[in-house]
Amino acid sequence: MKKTIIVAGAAGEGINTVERFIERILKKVGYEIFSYKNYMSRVRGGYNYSTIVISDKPILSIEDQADYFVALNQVAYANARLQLKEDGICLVEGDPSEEKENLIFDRSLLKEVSKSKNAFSMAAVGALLRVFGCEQEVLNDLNNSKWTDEVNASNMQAAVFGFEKTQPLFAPPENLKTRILMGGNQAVALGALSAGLSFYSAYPMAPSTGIMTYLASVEKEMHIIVEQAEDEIAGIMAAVGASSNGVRAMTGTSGGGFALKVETIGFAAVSETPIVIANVQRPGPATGLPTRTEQADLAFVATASQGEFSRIILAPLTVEDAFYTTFRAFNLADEYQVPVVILTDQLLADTTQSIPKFKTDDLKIERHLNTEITPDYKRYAFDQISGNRKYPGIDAETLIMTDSHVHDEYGAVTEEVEATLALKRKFLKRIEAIKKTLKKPLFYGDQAYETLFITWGSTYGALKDAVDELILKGEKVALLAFSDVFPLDKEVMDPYVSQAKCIINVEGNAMNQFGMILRMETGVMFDASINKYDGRPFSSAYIINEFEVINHGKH
Amino acid sequence: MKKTIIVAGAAGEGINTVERFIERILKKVGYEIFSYKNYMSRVRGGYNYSTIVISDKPILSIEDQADYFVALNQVAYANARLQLKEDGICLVEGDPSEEKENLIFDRSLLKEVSKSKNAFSMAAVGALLRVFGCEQEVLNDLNNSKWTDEVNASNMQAAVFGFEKTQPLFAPPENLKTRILMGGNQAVALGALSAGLSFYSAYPMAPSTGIMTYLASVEKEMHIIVEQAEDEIAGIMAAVGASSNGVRAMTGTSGGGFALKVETIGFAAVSETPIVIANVQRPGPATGLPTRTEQADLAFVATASQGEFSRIILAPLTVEDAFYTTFRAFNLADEYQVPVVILTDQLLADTTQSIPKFKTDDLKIERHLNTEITPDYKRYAFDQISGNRKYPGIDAETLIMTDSHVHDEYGAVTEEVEATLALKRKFLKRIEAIKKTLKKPLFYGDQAYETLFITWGSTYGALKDAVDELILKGEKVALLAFSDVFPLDKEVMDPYVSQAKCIINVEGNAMNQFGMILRMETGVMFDASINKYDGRPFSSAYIINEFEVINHGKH
Amino acid sequence: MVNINTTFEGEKNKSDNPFVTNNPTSWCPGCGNFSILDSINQTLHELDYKPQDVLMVSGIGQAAKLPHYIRAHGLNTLHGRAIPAAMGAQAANDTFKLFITSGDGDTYGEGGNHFMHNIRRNLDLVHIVHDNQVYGLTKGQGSPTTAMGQKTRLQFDGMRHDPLNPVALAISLGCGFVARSFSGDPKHLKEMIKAAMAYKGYALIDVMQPCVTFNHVNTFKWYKDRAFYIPETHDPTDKVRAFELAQTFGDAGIPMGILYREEKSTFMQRIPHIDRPLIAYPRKPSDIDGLIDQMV
Amino acid sequence: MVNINTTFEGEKNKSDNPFVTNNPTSWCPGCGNFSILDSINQTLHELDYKPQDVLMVSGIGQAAKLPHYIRAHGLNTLHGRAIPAAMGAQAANDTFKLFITSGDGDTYGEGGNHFMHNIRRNLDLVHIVHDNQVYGLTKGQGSPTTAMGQKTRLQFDGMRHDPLNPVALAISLGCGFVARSFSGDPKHLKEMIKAAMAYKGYALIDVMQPCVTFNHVNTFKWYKDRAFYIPETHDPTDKVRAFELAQTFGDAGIPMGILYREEKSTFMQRIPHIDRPLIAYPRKPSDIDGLIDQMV
Ligand SMILES: Cc1ncc(C[n+]2csc(CCOP(=O)(O)OP(=O)(O)O)c2C)c(N)n1
Ligand SMILES: Cc1ncc(C[n+]2csc(CCOP(=O)(O)OP(=O)(O)O)c2C)c(N)n1
Ligand code: SF4
Ligand code: SF4
Ligand SMILES: [Mg+2]
Ligand SMILES: [Mg+2]
Repeated sequence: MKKTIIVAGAAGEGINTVERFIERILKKVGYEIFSYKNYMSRVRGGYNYSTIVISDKPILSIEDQADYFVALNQVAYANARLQLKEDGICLVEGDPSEEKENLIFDRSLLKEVSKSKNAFSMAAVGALLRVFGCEQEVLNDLNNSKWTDEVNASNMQAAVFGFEKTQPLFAPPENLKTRILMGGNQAVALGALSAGLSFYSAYPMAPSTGIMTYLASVEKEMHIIVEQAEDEIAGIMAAVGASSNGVRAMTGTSGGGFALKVETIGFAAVSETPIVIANVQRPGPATGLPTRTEQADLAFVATASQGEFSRIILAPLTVEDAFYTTFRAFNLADEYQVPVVILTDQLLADTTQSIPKFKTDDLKIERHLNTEITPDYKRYAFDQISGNRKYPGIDAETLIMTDSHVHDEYGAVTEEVEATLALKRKFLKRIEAIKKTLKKPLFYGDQAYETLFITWGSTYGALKDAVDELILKGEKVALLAFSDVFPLDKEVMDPYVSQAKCIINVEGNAMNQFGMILRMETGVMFDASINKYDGRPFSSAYIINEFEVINHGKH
Repeated sequence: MKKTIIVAGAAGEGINTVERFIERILKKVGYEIFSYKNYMSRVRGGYNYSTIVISDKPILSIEDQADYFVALNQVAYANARLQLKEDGICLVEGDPSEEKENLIFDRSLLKEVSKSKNAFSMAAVGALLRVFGCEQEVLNDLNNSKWTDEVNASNMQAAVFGFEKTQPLFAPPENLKTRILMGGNQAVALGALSAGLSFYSAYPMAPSTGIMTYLASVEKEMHIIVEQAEDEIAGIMAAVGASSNGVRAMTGTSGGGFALKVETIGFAAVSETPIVIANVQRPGPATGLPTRTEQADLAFVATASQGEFSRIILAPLTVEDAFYTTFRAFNLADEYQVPVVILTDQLLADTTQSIPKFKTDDLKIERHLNTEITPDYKRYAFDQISGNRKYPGIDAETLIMTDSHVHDEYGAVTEEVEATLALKRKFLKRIEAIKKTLKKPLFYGDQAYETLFITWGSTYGALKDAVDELILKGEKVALLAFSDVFPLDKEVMDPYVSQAKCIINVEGNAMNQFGMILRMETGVMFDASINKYDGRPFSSAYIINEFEVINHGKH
Repeated sequence: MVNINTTFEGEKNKSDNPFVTNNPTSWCPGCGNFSILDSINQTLHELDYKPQDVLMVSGIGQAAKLPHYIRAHGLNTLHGRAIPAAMGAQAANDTFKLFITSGDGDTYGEGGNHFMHNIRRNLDLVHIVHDNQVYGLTKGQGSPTTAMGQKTRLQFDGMRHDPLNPVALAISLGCGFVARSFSGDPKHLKEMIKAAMAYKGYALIDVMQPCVTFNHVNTFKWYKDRAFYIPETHDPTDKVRAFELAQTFGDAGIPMGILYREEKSTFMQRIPHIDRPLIAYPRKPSDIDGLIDQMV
Repeated sequence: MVNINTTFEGEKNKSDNPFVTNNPTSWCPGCGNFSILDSINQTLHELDYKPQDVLMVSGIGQAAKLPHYIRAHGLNTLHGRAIPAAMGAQAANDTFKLFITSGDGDTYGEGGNHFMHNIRRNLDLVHIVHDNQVYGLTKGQGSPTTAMGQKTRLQFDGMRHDPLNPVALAISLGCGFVARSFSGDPKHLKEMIKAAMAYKGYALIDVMQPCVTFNHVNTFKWYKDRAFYIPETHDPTDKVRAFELAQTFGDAGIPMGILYREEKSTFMQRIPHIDRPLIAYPRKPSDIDGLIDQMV
């Protein structure tokens, strides 16, 4: 069972509230949830919608078309048919006199029942909860502590009205009641916190702001400092400054803000100061589409900043993975004393998903420090590929110089040929060491695959759902999903290429950035590609369709 | 005939003056000149030197070891033997009592002859000019209008003293007296001026500052505006602002400053505002080696800024090419309304070379504008790959919106799927059009080559000299030098690959950035590479040596 | 305070005002931005400007969308970067009446360095800062002008930075026209825009602009209750007095009007070798021949 | 002016001063930077600091090389970026005595935005600006403090921008300790450094520093002839008077000493939930379990 609800209306009309109530309660009664916000770059008005997929099995992507469509205004109602499946149902407020389809909530009746200005949306919530088999008592959860009792009471009346208007069609599965609802930005923030993040400084920028907002909301509880910087340059430089004094520090932004951090990334690299940077991608170039999604910053991030040095790019595959990958990012940054970029996107940021509780028992913070008093300590020893780090104050004696030039092993500026070569060779060796440490790609699908899909980051979700469906249809397909996208090990593709009759690269951009890097690093060419670059996320249906076009082309 | 002079000493001791006198006069009497400054990131003191190669045939690279070494101080003297050929001669000031080698200028005698504090260096100039067969009258040119008559007179006395100390060994060739002495930064500046540059705004940064300084020095004469910006972001944004109002505009910097310009490059791209940006590379990461050379920003520049768009990167091969390539840059920027990066480096910037006068007759400024009154003009027509540009005020009627978002054909912000796709597809088409327009690589060498060297930018100089020498040695070698390095046409390598038994990539970095892009774009792999990344430029001797190591490895 | 007009008073002559568009805005109903837009529209129309004479430059933010809502030339750049873009635009062609319309975050936050240094250049333009003391477009974080201790959608326990005093800052930088106005008083605002347009040089108008969605402290009423017109006795040419007056803000009252005025040469006047718009110089490749000949 | 000491007066007790290094500098002989370095060295030694207690932060420039010439912890960042690096460093561990030593271009030019906003944060540090009114390391371009009309190695016909008045600017931003000193008067300079170190909050010392190589206008003599000690009658707590005094510069005389002083809570004091150095909090993955449990 898998059903999709779309809640549509204008910014400020309460889409998020409806979404949150539905998600929270249906998760609580045992459903799996996967939802995504599709919204415009504005504060009020416009046309926004949230897509909520509800199932008894884990889901990793949204569907473009809904079974239930809640139309919060007339524009939404006009769109309903385009976004509904053929047998889908539209929930809408109306006058009995008007010709409306499907489930109409009589405006005057509603007014009688509830004084809430959100009467219709609350009624829709009630109606849907019953459809999914909830007992009436769950409506007690439709409380928002930020609202007055009066508002909560009239909301409840409307919900009851809606509840009574429908019949249960589905029964909640009996499994996963200890799951948590999690968004991608929040998962990154929690991953960082579990890794011991102490300092986060950033400048607001959609769709990354949620990381900072969540961290700020727990600033006191977690004894951390969250600082809104004056600009993105300050955001990263302050984080590097904090890290140079020993705490785990992070910054986050989207592509335009990342652009401003580029010089400091090189500083972190040459000064060997660990730093974690989240780039939550949105479509560019420049201001682009501030609230939409794309995976088009990979090539940029992989080579950003002058000169040559070692860095790591991690692109979480799912909301859950965003937590564990961010945790890993900090250990890797400390181990190799390099910048680590967490490359997510608006899709992941604005996805909410039911997932298992994070297990923190198995996680281990590894700082790779040298806390002993070490005579003649060399902060930048040329043979030190990982670990052995000291920062000011770590012991009572050692003086630390953090420097941005080519320097000697102590950090003193030098222009000598030997030091220049030694520094560069150290970075090259470090890259090789990192390649061996990073996680191998995730393989999923038919072991006897003929077609191998390649993907990275959040596109994994829709692709995995597509692979499941294709296998059901009898196709011999599998996927290879990279979370650790850079640097790539030369041999990473070796176990997979010989078997594949056709390699299809799937990514959310037009230029196949990952596919090209893979080709550059491993020589493996893809035979075809499936791309999306309209600012909207992949759905499994889209991938299946494109796959069929490719296959058709071949026959 | 080819002889090398090195003038060495501390910053502030007059290396540049000696170099300039020698170059200017030897060029005037008919020699070919090629010189390069090797200097530290400091204002006074340290160890700096200029290498001047003098020949009767054009030369394109320096030699590491000199025939004549002018030691301006004791540190330089101590280095002399390391930088001299076995039979090389060191010119040095000394007391007859001290044990000094080679050509010693007696300090007390010099003091008698001249009161100049630069007596020794002027004497060395005089001595060398005679060695190269100059008549004594050329010493009259040893005047600097910025100095007093008195200083010039005592300098002359010292020069005569030196002149009389030596004998002519070489005779000036009788050819190229109308050549001009030109530096790489100046050539870029002149290329821009010939293209009609009106506005240059930048922030000082070695080794790019010379472009701005030269332009500022002719600001009045050329009726242009040269503006020192408050930072690099302002530098490029002001240039884009100026260009959006119709004038040809440019900015320049080195890698660290380029990093700060990255966001605005995306703005120029999405707003389709032509802009030319010089990145005069120095070694990174971060502050790196401020006054040294490297070719390690190519990958960075090729993908800098979020999202996907069209851009052009041109890397002049020589000082002369820097002029013509910069001229082309402006026409290309206007034709395709894209950012064009001129990627040079400290080697080219601090090279001075005798070259033929630039021929401006054959050059044509092509603005690709639409100056007609056009009803319903679409600034961003989705099918407009090149040309048809209007800017505010170009006609009395058309209103122009220059915008940084995804926009419709008029520049109005939109989030529509159709416009998003149309914009992206336009950029993709533009890239294909650009690929067909760009200059093919320069082929040079033995038509029956077995080894094909591949290079780009300023490394061409040393490689060409190496190829000449290797051919003389009987090797079957040739080179392919790319000035137009990005985007690369898929087919560009086709005519060359089948014949080559061995492809050797030669570039001034450790990671073979160009070789990797070439591989990514064309699939052509190089078999071996010759790299230099110690901050110092290639010499032909270095390349030949590495070539022999590679060849040896194969046997 | 007097004369609080509705934010839509301009509507009456919209029909014959060539600057007015029918473009839907993406501003929230009730936002102070509407009245700023109307005031600009009306002033330009009253002064008989044509859309072709005007160039509106902005960065990114709610305020910065304004160039899309007016019929004129537009240059909508990046967050924080309106000012250098305007500098280049003016250098290229100084025949346009140049406006910057941008937010407090855009101007004083991300763009702070450009603000400082272009006042020093004395660009000739009218810079209207929609100062809602909040980041609107990114949904309610504190801006440089948000008061210390004020709670926001990000600063849950209140701001921890001293607020920036933009008018005192501008005076200290030598800005030659420093004024404050209020989106809730379009008559005054139009007056200020007119005075700023008449001034040759960098004319800053910091406009108090209620953000009805994200700033529930600095509301229309909050501004209205505190704002007062600067008394005629104030001598706007006295820099020290102006600085003193600029210290008054918040509960102590908010002075509205021209705080400081000083005549000085403008950006383009300081480049005397350019005697016409830069775009008007004819150029050809052989222009450099003279330079080359000097090098032989 | 009185008491112009040689720039090398500190040499005498170099041998037992743990801050003093034998590192060769890359400064020009006769440069004002030497005396600033000496004054810092001596002050720290006189106040009994240990190298391990001190963190010197800088950007890039001639002045910014200073951390390489002193025995202490160092953080030599990027051009213009010393201040945010210092902010992060202080957030992480506020037990060090924190200094920023950087040039006028670094601080007021490239780094201007950070200067503005970190004064608002009131970091607790001593910021020594080596103000030679020129870009030294890049060989002589005008800096934000170079006078209008002054010719440079880039501005062949003279500067076209009004010079920035750094002390007036700092006062307008609410900087709580604003002083000016002179590298040619190490006694005064040390006094200022001591006062700045004693002050809790952002302490700015703009130091007149002759650049013997590139600035032939603002020479040692030029400064010496114009500088005067601020009279005792000046009340440094009066912001308006301080602003007025700050207007005096150049031929009208250059006031040296503390122009403005105001006590206010510092950056870290404004974060009361952090009650020890951030680095001292123990952290483990399960710290988040409480947050997760709330989500079920
Ligand atoms: C480089 C960059 N950083 C951040 C953003 C995100 N951003 C857009 S508008 C804005 C702030 C808006 O505040 P303000 O300038 O006060 O304008 P308002 O929306 O309040 O009118 C921010 C941070 C961006 N677009 N670009
Ligand atoms: C991003 C960046 N831009 C420019 C430079 C080049 N640069 C180095 S120091 C400097 C200016 C130095 O002036 P100032 O800060 O006054 O220091 P001074 O050398 O005068 O002490 C500049 C422009 C750089 N290193 N990095
Ligand atoms: S968010 Fe605030 S400033 Fe932006 S449009 Fe809405 S009310 Fe106006
Ligand atoms: S260039 Fe000027 S500031 Fe730099 S060291 Fe030399 S004298 Fe000092
Ligand atoms: Mg605002
Ligand atoms: Mg300076």
